[in-house]
Amino acid sequence: METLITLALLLPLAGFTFLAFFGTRLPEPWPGVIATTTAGLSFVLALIAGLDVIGGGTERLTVTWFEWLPALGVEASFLYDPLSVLMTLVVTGVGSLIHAYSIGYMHGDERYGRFFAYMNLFLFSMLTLVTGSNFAVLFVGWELVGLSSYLLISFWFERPTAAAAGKKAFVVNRIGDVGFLVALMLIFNTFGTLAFDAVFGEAPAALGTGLATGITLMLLLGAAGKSAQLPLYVWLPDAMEGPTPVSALIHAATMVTAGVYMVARTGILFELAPVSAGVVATVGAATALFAATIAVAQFDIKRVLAYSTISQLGYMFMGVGAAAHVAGVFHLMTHAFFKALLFLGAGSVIHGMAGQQDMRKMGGLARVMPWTFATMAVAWLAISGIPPFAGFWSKDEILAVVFGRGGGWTVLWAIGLFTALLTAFYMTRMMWMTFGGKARWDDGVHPHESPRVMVVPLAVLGVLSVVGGLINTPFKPTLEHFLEPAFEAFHVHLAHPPEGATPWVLAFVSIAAGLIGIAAATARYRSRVPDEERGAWKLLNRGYYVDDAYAAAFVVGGGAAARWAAASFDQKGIDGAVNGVARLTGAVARRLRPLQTGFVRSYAVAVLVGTVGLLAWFMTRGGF
Amino acid sequence: MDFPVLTTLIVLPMAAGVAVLLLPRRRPELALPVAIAASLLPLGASLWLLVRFETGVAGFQFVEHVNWYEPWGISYHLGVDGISLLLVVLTAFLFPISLLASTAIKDRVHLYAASMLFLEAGIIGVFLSLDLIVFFVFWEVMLVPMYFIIGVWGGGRRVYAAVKFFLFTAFGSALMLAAILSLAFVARDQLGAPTFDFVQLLGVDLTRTAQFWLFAAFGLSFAIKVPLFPLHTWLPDAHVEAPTAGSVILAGVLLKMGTYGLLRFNLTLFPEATVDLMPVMATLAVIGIVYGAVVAIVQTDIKRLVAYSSVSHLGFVVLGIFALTAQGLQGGVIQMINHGLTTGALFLLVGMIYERRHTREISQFGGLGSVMPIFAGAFLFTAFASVGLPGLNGFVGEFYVLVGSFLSLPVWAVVAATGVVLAAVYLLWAYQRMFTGPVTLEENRGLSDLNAREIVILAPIAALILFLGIYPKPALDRIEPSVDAILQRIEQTTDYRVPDFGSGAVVDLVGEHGE
Amino acid sequence: MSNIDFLALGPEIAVTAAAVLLLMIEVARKPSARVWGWIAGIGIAAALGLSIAGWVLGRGTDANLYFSDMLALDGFSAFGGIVVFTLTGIGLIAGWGLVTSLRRRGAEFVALVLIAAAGMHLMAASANLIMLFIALEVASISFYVLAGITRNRAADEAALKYFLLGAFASAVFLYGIALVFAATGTLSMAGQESFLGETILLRPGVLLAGIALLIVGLGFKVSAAPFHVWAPDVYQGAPSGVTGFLAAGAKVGGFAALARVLTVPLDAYLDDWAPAVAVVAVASVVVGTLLAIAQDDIKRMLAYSSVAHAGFILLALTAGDAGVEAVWFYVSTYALQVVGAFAVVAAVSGPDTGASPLDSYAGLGKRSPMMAAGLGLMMIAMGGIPMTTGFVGKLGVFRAAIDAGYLWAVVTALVATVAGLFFYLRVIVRMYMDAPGGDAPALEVGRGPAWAVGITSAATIVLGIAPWPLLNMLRDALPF
Amino acid sequence: MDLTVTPGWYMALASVLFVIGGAGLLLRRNALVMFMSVELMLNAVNLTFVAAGRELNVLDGQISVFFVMVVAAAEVVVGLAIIVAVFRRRATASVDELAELKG
Repeated sequence: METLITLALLLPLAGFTFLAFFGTRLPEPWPGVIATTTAGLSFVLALIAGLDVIGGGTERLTVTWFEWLPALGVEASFLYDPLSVLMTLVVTGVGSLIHAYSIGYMHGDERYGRFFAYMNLFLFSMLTLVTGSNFAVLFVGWELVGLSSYLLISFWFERPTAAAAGKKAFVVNRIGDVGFLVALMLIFNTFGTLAFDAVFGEAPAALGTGLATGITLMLLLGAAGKSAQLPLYVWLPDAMEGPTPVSALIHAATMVTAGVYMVARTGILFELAPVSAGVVATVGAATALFAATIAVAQFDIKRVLAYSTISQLGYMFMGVGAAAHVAGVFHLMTHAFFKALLFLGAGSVIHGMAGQQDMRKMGGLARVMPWTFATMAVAWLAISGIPPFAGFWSKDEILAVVFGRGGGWTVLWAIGLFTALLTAFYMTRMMWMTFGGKARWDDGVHPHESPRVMVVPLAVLGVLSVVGGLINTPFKPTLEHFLEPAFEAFHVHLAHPPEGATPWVLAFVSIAAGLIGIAAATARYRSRVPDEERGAWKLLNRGYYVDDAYAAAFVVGGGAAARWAAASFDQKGIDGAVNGVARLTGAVARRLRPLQTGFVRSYAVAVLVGTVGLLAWFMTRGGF
Repeated sequence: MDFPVLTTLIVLPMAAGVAVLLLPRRRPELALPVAIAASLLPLGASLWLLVRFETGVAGFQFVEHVNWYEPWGISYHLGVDGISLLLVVLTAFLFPISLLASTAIKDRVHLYAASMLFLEAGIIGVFLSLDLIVFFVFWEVMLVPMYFIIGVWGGGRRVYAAVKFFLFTAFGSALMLAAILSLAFVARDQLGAPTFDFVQLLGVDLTRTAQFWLFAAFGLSFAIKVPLFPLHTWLPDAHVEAPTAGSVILAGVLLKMGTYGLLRFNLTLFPEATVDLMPVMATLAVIGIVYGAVVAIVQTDIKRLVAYSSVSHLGFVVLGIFALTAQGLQGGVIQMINHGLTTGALFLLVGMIYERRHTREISQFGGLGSVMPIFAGAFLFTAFASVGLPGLNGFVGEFYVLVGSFLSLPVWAVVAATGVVLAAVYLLWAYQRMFTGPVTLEENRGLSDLNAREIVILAPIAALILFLGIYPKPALDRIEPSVDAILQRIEQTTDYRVPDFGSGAVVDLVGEHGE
Repeated sequence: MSNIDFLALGPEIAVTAAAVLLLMIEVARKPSARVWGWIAGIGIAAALGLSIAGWVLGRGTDANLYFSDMLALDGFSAFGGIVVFTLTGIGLIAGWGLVTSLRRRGAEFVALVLIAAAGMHLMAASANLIMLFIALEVASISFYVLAGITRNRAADEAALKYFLLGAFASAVFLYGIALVFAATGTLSMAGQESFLGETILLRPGVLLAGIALLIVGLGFKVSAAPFHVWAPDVYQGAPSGVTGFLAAGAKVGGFAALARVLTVPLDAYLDDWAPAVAVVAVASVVVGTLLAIAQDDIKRMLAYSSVAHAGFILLALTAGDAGVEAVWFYVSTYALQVVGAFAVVAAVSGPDTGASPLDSYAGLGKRSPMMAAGLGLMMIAMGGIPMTTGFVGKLGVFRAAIDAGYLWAVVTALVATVAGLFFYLRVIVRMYMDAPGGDAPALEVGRGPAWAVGITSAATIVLGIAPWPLLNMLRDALPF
Repeated sequence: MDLTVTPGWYMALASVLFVIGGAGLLLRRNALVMFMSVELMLNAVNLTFVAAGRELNVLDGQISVFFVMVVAAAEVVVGLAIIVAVFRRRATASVDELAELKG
């Protein structure tokens, strides 16, 4: 089994290495085929190994490769417990589909081989992240997915916007990483180790609330960076500059959920720090609402989905913040299905529209792209929370748990509910603007359905979006039973939805919210595209001008400060002092030169002065 | 006596330098190949040393000890331990590479190649000397070849830069010499005979005040070399004006002489002062980390940018050293190696583009990624190593330093961690401006990608970057005992205790470590 | 007189005889310059050989005083002889171009050099203050003439200034001798030593004033500030072919005399004169360094630098006996550096000219690699960079001064050393880093300067890396 | 009142002469006069030697004077030669005219 896990990890890495060196020389579609094969094989191997865990034969497997950082007791070692199994399967499963899809989508790109190399690198990184058995290996994966994300966002680096977006993503993520790093330092300082087993094992007994709060808030900062939560979400909308499969895989299905995974993984620490858990949930709720309102006013199809992703990630944060880790991870999984589907669908649309992303220039595509439309419609219902589609079950469970916590959590629940309404609204808006109504295409654009290699993954994901939710219904919580041992092993107490009739009521309320949203949007957008470019719409469209504010503060303000430091302080101040000493010495030397007058009699005076001086000294020693 | 491998390491490049000078002047094309071939000999010797080095031993190995002039207490005493071992290997490794990267030098090649070889001998001597005077001799004498390399084969303001480099460093060493001499007389009063022998000096008791002043004198000299804020302004000038190989050596090994000195001498000879001044040094280090990075962001000259990044990275090394924890010290040492590799590689890359375009202004580039894909890839790889991406070498050192310094100096460590963000900003922004976007200037359109020679130059460094990132254990295992010995000595001679992590220990973020 | 030992006077006899012979043959036969060279060479070689013989016999032993305690034959004087005659030989080789350019007066020149050498050695060997005065005058008067030997405007001015100030300083020095004599009742250094060692003077004023004046007189010779004022003008005005000899010779003779006078008869008053010497030393280092920075003629620069070096050497004397070893090492190796450096100056600017602007060195690295390398090495050595004798010399000097408790003086001197590097480096900048204007032709270098530069460079490096033969020797070169 | 002229008086006189000589050197411009001042200083020292020798009852003082006189004579020879050489070239004996080397 251990070998299988090792292989599952290393296959994508091997794929990356091979393609990085030889990818450019292989003709299309071979790089894609190779990359898809490694991804698929990796999925199969993970599944076989996972079945062992799922089947209950062993609850967890650990693979240790070598000692990595001896002084920190860190080994390159991997943990395969139910939570990692689930994450691994989602990552490799969805990943394989998207790899396959990309074979068609990236057709004709001049750096075809490079793309698949990067995709495989991402897979390897993400697998490292979700299987690492200690914080350090987790952090390795954490950073490497950041690298892959950077490479893939700026894949079309000839576009200045793409290059800028990649850098922005990496830098903003790094801000979060500072938090993560500080958390790691605190953890090592407290426990003397970074291994999950030891840390989580000792935490309940050894960790005070204050310290736990400190650690978890720092972890949250890291998670907020990676999972695009307030206030570090700004990179994700820009990340849509990358090729659409990248958006689907990295910026919707997998990488951005790493924060959720991390909070769930470190659940015990958050349990010991109720304040932090509350902060997590609050950040999640706030982000969910905030991003949903922005999504309402976007015209770029991918930006709608990007803000939607941020919003959905907020849900997951709400869930894990409320200690509903299973619900959070469950939503992570269903979201991976339907959001990947939405992105791939959007990609298919963009592909068909020859690169057009503005929904105002679409419309009426349902007829031309039936498969795309059908699969996206499934995803639309799933995200809108309509049963029995996948999104309903997971979102509903989160909201139920949050409601069940009572007190202030009720407010969060209300926000979540309103966000559900908004979600349904903007998704419906997107569907109508894209597929419904009249065609508003530019001249010369001839939309067409995508090739089979792209449609098949859509269909598979469509199926998963329908049935994926059934894995964990209140009637048969299979996933919960499966995941529970993983949390129990780390002493986490899971929060559950309230018992009795309440869940039913809550479910109906949220279905109603979804339906209201759908209805409202249908009414507004069914037949026309209203003018939404002024007033509050404009404010929402520009994302409350947060980006501009950040730019003003950090890019303009910070830039000015840095320029001052470099030009004035460093060059004129410090170096000026250094050169000043040199110049002063030179000036003194030049001032002294005239003393050597050239007149022999003044020289004699100098000798005389010296003589008198020496005599005076000796007089003080003895006197006459 | 065993084969004097350490002396061989010093003498080989020196003899090679003389040999190069004696080559017929009518055949300048011979000088560089001969020098490259000759520089492989010390590399071989250093690898032999690496293989024969006994891992897990704290003390000095391969020791050579001959009296130089007994009445003054000077002895030719060489030895290598886990700290110096890797630095020696790094030095011997970087020289053939830098020489290979020097084909652009056409003027007085003999002198150039000889200067490089003399420089190598001097640097290796610094790392191997266990007698303070011999150490000082190498420390100071290596300024001369470096001065020539910058001053003769450098850029437009080369004379200014060379003289500044020389005087700045010499100023520091002047006070160090006074301190060394004073130390020898204290030793005479206690041991009966004056001695400059490092090992013997460890047995000398110094008052707290004496330690303070001696620490200050040694420390100033080393801090200038590191360079520690605010003594860093010679560095950008020297780097920018130096020819490529000069920059590589300057950043790769020369700066390490400063941090090595702090570690080898300040920490062991003046433990009480070390403990007293720990916050001061750490503060300067942290200021350097942040300040160097901030200033690097807005540089318009790529070489200057990399130079300021060195200020930032070396800050990590100093922070690690003055964290006075096992992790911090190990991190500091490994970070020296890592910085040598990554920044060396960055300077090589900058040199390669400079040879093609004769400019280093970032604004003169743009869109190179599509013109020179291999070059772009190599640059990005190195940049990420420098940024501290896990899996590449830069991370290991930074992580050790951060975790290690957090144990004793939590606030400093947290501030230092922000350097991680800034590093990403300056390097990736520079990459963005140089390599991405459309090709804006006609001159850049026809640039040729890296040739075989250049790939041969970069490949070994890249391999080491990867190896040390993934499996640093062999290196760390060799460092560990020596570093532990230093800490033990500090604990034995002062009331400082290396802060231990403990279950439930509340971290006092005010910065007072638990006693 | 039973204790007459002509070995003590042997070197003087050898060079003086050579000088006299040379002048006589010149008058009688008008031989070619080559003959002068042979005669001078044999004389110097004989003097050197006799000094070595004296070293073998006299080193390490206690007072070997001859001629009624007028002369000492001890390690100190023998070593002084070795240094002086080596120096004279190299100096003559380096400046041989000057000899030929003087035509018939070249014989005078060579004879004067030989007589000056005799005077310099006597300065190291004198065991009596009046003897010392005579020795000093023999050397000085020769120097005055040598400085003006070319009889051009600059040389005239240099010679007259040197003469007037030198005579003034000699008078002061002589007055110092008289006062010491008045206080101790003897002119013999040995006598003074035992008198001052056994007697506590109730009113030491006369003696102390005498010491002050002795320091002034000898400080003038070694060009310590503020008695250095003559040096820049003389260095610059004197023909380049002889400046090195003048500069080095004055230093060697002056410091030999100073070391013996201060550490033998006046040893008991160390606490009184050492602080004064330290102050003079620091003043010399600072003034010399600062003024050297502002120079644009290499000879003036070297003059001020020699002021600074005088300061460094004086530092060692603050340690009394214990510093003599360092003084010897420094002054002997520095003398070689000076001779080497001026050999290059003579080659670049011509042996018979005075001025040697720094600008004329531009591109010397290409015009004459060997001369440039030699001068560069000398600059580095004078800057105190290791692996040259300059470093070992400074090391010894600073050791001695720190041991004597003058850390403040050492630190000041060290900082000044760094400032001093500025102008040494500037010479290297000119030679290697500034392009020569236009196509400067390769520099024709005669065999004389080439040999002089070669020998001094080799000595500077070899003794810089392996100084212990010389250092071991110096332990036997202490005054009686 | 004791009017005996002790050797101490001679020494005092000598010091006064010495200072006068020094002052002459500083104040006069003519090279010849300056040189004469130096001679005066030397003779002041001679007086000191003689007085001290007499006081201490040793002959060294008196003998020294002969040496000094010889040396002074040699100095005169060379000094006058130099002065004359300068005078012939520049037609002046004022040392203030000789200030080309400076700085």
